Amino acid sequence: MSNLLGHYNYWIVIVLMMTGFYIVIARPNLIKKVIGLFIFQTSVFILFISMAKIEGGTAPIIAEGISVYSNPLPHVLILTAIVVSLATTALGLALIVRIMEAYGTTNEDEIHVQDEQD
Amino acid sequence: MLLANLPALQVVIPLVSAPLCLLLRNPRHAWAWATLVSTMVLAVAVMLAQRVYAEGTISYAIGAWATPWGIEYRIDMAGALMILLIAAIGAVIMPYARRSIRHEIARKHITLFYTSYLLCLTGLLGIVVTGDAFNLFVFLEISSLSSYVLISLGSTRRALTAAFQYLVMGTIGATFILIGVGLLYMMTGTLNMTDLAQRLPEVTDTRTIRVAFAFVTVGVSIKLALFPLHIWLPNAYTFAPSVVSAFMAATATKAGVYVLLRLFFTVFGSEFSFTAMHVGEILMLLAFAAILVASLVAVFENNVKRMLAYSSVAQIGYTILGISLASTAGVTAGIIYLVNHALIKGALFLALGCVFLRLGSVTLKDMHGLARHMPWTMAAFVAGGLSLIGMPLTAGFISKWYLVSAVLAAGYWPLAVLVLVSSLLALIYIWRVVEAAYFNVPGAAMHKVKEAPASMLIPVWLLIGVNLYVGIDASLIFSMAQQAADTLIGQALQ
Amino acid sequence: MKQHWLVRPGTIRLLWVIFLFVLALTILASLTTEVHGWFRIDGSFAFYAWYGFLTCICMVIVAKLLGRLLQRKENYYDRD
Amino acid sequence: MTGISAIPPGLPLILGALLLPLLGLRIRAALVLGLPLLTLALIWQIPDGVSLRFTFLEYQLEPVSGDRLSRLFGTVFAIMAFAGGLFALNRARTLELVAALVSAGSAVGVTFAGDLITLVAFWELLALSSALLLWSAMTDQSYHAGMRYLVIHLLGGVILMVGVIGHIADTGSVTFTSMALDSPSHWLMLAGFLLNAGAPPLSAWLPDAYPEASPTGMVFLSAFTTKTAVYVLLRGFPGADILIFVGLYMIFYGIVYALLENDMRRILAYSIVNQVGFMICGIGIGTELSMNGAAAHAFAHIIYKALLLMSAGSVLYMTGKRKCTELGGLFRSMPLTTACGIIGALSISAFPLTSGFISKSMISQAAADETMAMAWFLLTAGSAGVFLHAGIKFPWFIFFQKDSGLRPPDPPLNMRLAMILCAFICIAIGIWPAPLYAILPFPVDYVPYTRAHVIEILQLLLFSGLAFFIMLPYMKRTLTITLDWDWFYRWLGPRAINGLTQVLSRWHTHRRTDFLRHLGHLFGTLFLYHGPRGILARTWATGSMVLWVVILLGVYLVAYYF
Amino acid sequence: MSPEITLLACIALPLLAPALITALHRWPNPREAVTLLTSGGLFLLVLSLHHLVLQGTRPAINIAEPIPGLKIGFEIEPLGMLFALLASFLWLVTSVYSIGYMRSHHESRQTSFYSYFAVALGSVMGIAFAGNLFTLFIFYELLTLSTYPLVTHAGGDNAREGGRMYLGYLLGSSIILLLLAIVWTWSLTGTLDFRAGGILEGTVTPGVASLLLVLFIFGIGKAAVIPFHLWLPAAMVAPTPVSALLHAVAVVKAGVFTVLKVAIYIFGIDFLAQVPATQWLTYVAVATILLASLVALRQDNLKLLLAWSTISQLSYIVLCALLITPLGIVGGGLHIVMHAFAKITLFFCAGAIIVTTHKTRISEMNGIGRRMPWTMAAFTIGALSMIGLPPTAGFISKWYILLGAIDAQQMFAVGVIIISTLLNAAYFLPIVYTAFFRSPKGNMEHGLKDTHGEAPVAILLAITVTALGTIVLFFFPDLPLDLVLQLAGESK
Repeated sequence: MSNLLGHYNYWIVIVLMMTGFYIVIARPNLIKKVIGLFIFQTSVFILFISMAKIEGGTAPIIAEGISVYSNPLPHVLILTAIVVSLATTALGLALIVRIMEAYGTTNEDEIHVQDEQD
Repeated sequence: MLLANLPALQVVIPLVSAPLCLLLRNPRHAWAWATLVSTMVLAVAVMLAQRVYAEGTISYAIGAWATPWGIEYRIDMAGALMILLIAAIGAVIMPYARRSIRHEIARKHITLFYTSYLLCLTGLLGIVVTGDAFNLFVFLEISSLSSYVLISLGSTRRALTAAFQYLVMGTIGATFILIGVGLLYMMTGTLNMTDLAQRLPEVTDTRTIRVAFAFVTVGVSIKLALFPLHIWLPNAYTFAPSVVSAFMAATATKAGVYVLLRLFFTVFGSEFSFTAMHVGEILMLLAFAAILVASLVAVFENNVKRMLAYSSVAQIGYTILGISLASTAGVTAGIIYLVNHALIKGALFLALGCVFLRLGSVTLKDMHGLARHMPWTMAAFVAGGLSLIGMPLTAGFISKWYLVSAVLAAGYWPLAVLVLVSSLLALIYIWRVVEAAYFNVPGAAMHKVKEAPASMLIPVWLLIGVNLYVGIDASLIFSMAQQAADTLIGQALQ
Repeated sequence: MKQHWLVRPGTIRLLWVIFLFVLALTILASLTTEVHGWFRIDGSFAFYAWYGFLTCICMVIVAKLLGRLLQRKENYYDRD
Repeated sequence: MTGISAIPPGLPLILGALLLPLLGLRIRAALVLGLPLLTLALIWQIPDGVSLRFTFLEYQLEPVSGDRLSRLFGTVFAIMAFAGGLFALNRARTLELVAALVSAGSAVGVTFAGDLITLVAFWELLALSSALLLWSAMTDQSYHAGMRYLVIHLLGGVILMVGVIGHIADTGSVTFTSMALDSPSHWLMLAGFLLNAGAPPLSAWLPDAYPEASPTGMVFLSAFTTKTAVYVLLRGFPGADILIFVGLYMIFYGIVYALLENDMRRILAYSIVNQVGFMICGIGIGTELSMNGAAAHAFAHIIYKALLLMSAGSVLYMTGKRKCTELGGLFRSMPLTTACGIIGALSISAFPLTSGFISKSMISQAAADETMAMAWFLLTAGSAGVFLHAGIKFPWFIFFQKDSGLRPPDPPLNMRLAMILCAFICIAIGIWPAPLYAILPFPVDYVPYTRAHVIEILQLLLFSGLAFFIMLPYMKRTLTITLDWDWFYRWLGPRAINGLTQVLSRWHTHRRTDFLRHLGHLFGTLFLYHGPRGILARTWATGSMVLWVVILLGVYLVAYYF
Repeated sequence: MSPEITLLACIALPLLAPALITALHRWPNPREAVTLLTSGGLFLLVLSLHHLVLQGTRPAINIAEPIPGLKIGFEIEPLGMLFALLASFLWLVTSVYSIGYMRSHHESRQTSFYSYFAVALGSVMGIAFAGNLFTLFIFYELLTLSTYPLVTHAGGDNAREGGRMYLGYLLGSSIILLLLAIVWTWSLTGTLDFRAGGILEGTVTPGVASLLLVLFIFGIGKAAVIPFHLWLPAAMVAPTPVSALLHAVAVVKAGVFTVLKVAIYIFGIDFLAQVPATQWLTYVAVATILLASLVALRQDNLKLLLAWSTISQLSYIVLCALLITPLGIVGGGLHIVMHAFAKITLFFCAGAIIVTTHKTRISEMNGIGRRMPWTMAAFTIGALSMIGLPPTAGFISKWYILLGAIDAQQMFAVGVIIISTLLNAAYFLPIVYTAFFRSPKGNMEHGLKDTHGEAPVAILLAITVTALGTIVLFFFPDLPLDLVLQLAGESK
């Protein structure tokens, strides 16, 4: 039991990830899909950050009296990943704008219907 | 000095030139700039490949930070072959792009196109040269994001939805890889691939590593469009601008395969990947399905571009089939297949781009009697098609030959039959085009159609020429592929 | 139409008589030669006469019986 | 080795014949009569031994190789070609004459062939030209009969060829010499030879084919094929015991079937089988006397059978009728034909003073000398039977019997001349056998005309005659034919092949339809899933794609995690 | 010129000729002159090599090696020499014939016709002189592809249907089965060179060898062994010169030639004897001989009949290859030549009839021999040769086939050849009879009026040459015989 709860951070990650997936899979609205995707990515960030945390460690700033730091590398990486994720989201939304212009809807089902009629 | 920094230059040149390109508002200037850059990239790639061929694996520390703390660029034979391929395709399509892009993309977007193209090139080259797992993810995303843009520039609105779907899938795939890398880091504390390879064997029994492996496998499968995760590919290729289809087909999925080779062989080691995780069997099964299903779909397809897209899915299946054997012969065959298919599919998509330029359509019924009006284009298409089928004296034959003999050597003769049967399917779908273009009576609208401009034909025939050359003398590509395979499998043995 | 002399019944009767006479003559003639048979029975009296006569009768009968079995209408092979 | 003697004597006939269609009427006639005489001259200057040799394939061929036996047969073939030519002159189609002369040439070619390859070559040519001869009658019946004839003879030819090849493979020699029946290849050769001789079971080709030839054609046909076979048997298989039985079978087969027959020329065809039976029996006995007898009988038989067929041919030519039931009483208007027919009939029956008498008795004498009781008794009975079926039956039903009302005159001059020529030869040989005996293969010390022998033969024949007239009521002609072994290839064979091909084609059609239907189903199924709108090809919703990703990930995780 | 250069010239000449032919497409006479000169020149080139081969020289040259050990190279050995001589000579004759045929038939697209024809012949030369199985395979496929446009020359759905079948069968069988066999052989032995005595012995178990043999025999679809035979009747939609040269000589003979090469140089006769499948495949060949003849019996379309007869005759050669005796090889090699001359004559005649009378059915040909005596006389010679009667070439090859069968103690095969002889007679001779003996009156009833005469001179010339050739080869078979005997000597 402690094992299960001990890794509560994983559970958060998994829940977030599944939420994201669910939105991407189940919602026909493209914007919602992008949001779902974002949530999914965020779950990964949390995974990285949480695993960098060392109990009792502080921010990795060299200061006196402190010998335990959290691992700084994941933070760095995730900063990069967040940038990537933001870029993705931005691009996705930009595409949706174009799709809205071209199809007049952001509902994937309707888009599909229109495509079939072409 | 310059020579010593070649690995960095390989990536830095296109990376830096991309924003510069954005500053050039005039499409012609943007094109000239992109052409110049891609030529330089090719020059660098050739020099690098020569060095690797002569001296063996190159290791380069970015910013002189020593590994494993700094980011390492590491180019072995497989990498050299890949950068050569990517750079060459990138350079060859540039002369072609000018006319084709002017025809297919709105003028205001053209600069954007070349910028994205340079970024995409950066990403693909980066994927190959980097020796750092996280860096790999970054480059993967750079190439992916730019390719979403490239695809969305297609002339119909469906390009937008195709790009969007690709975006969703690509992001999930990349994120999976990221998760895998994160878990690996968690267990080993390093991101350098060589380092990872050395530390992993101690912890391979953990579930974390297994989970990491699962995520990585799925993520890579999405990127390289392995059945059944290939669904994004047909639309993306069909609705993208012709140049983009050619470029993507020749390089993007190939880079995906390269990532797979890198991770399975270099990082996890073939011992773990294939013996413990049985990924070989799974991949073989998926490859089998990919070859059969995609070939069949291609047979029924009436849109030639879509047909070629599905054919790409099948061809990826072949490549994976070779790799899944996890033997030197198999991996060699896989790599040769990868390179040759890049040459073939590049040429075919480019030829089809010529058709689209003149005809405005690439459906079979519009192509009736086309060969009389566009003889050189269609001849190139036929030559490429024969290569795709695997006719002797073409590159396609060489790759099929190695693949079949590798499969036979591994004792899977039913698979060899499958490869040959699907070659027959390839024959059928290529033949449908040939029959339409050569043996059908042209429609009335055909009169206005004339041959494509030389600037487009020359790149096409350049690729076809390489195809035929490889078909006659494959010793260079074979020795490179074999070295690459040896290095990949040899690393696992260390 | 006048009948040909050869087919007049009288002539035919005459021919029969002559024929039988000649038959008798050959039998008598065989008395004048010494019979030297190779196989005993062929040395018997007027062997050739009766042997020829009997075998011929046999052959006709055999043919007749065989004909019962094998004879078919003329167009047997040409039908259908 | 060189010079005239190296010319294959059959060659002028064959090549000359091919010229015929190109020539005018007079020259053609001269050629038809002249070529056989030229051949005769060539034959008589060929020395004993091989006079022409050359290499063909890997073998030494000896296409011209003479001895007494070949000269004897060559002579009679040449005479026959002349007489037949005379009979057919200006009456037969040019094609028929070409075919006739080619077949005569081939027959001569066979008789002088010193090696087996030449033999086979001329053998096949003989079969071909004979078929052509049949076809030149230009009737539907002759076409079908010709096809059957050809197929049977090609069968014989190829069996012979297999035998020859086997012989060459066994011995390495191509020379045609006498052989023992000690290997399968020799048996095959014997079979090939016997097929041409009209031996059982495939004897039916003869009465099936010959009577369908033109009136003139059958005269030629009767002479060459069977007698060539007799020649090769004489040379190749003298004294082979099995030939005695084969010969005896043929004798009685011929008699019985002839007795049942209605068609006049078919009667004569059966009697060919019967007569060849005597010869083959003689060959089987294998003594010098019996071989001489067989050879002499072949010589005599060719002439008198030609004579019989000429008379029958004349009747057919003048009346257009060929069935006993439709003929009769012709002696009134065709006296010469009747006389010649009777001379032929007497000859075939071996009446004293005719050619048959001096040849046939040699064979039964040989049987007696060898104390072959069964053979002797049967041969004697056969001799009686000959008179029964050919000697009396033929002239009786054609020329006498009832009056059919037909009053055709005697045939044209050339036909009459030909008949007279043959009749003359029959009688001449019968009266003066010495010249014939002189050219027989072995020295002859046989004296046919002893008082006892003459009386015995007269008894035998006359009492058979008595039997004929007594049994006449039982021999009423009917409009029938008699089944023979040919039933197998005329009735059963075609139906079997027809049935087979029909079954095959139906099976094939079924398979094809099945196949196409399955293919259609397969195609439909494939199209359903793979076609442009199929599940595997159409554009999926993003959600479904991602769902697949999740599913696949789940599968991997489950597989790897546990 | 050194022999090697001549060898290359033999292959290059016909492959390059289309350039000139296409360039001259506006001027028919010079265009046809190019075809004639090329074919004539090719024949002379090939002829100039044959003395060398008879002396035992084996000119050889390698031009490329795409994969280490996998060479594109040529080597002349007796069988290839024979095949090349045959094909080049008959090409010359067919060229004359084609000119007559195409012009009097007013065919369209004659330029492409002659071009593809030349390419096809170049492929045949490549097959004949191939120094290894790989090279042979390349030209084998090239031959298929280059003949497709010829098969579909007529255009229209019918031609397209036939062409699809042609292509489907030939490419399908060769890609799936033959290529598999070739790659397998390569992966077993590491070489594909033609070597006297074979390359497989000692490297495979009899079971695998059986499988390989089956793959080879069926994979070589051009040999038309049942069930891979249907392409041949389908290909009859082609113009007759194509049917004549390609489907009596070049394509089908390339198939059986390959079978012989595989039997002699890949398996080796001695090793073949140890392969269990040999016996089994013999039965397949025999079934092909008989069934195809039975089908031919029922044909009324003359060209189809000839096609089925070809299927039957091809299996003679396959049978020869499986007799596993040098004499069988001799028979097979000779039959390639002898059958070619006879069958091309027959096809020529069929084409002459089509051009002159527009008749394709035998039942419409009553009495045609009276109006076209020359043509039908040649047909008769061809027919006699098919049956194997002297004095025609068919007799010679039948002789050696039988010799081989007897030598191999295959009495079964002997029996089949006997039956097949009869069947050949049964379907060929009625045609001869119909042509010469049946009254043309029957045609009138069908509303057909016969006003035609003989075929055009060019056609007659070609027919005469091949018909005479059929007879001359009977009397002087030395050239082919010497070559095949040399071959048999080497394969012992």
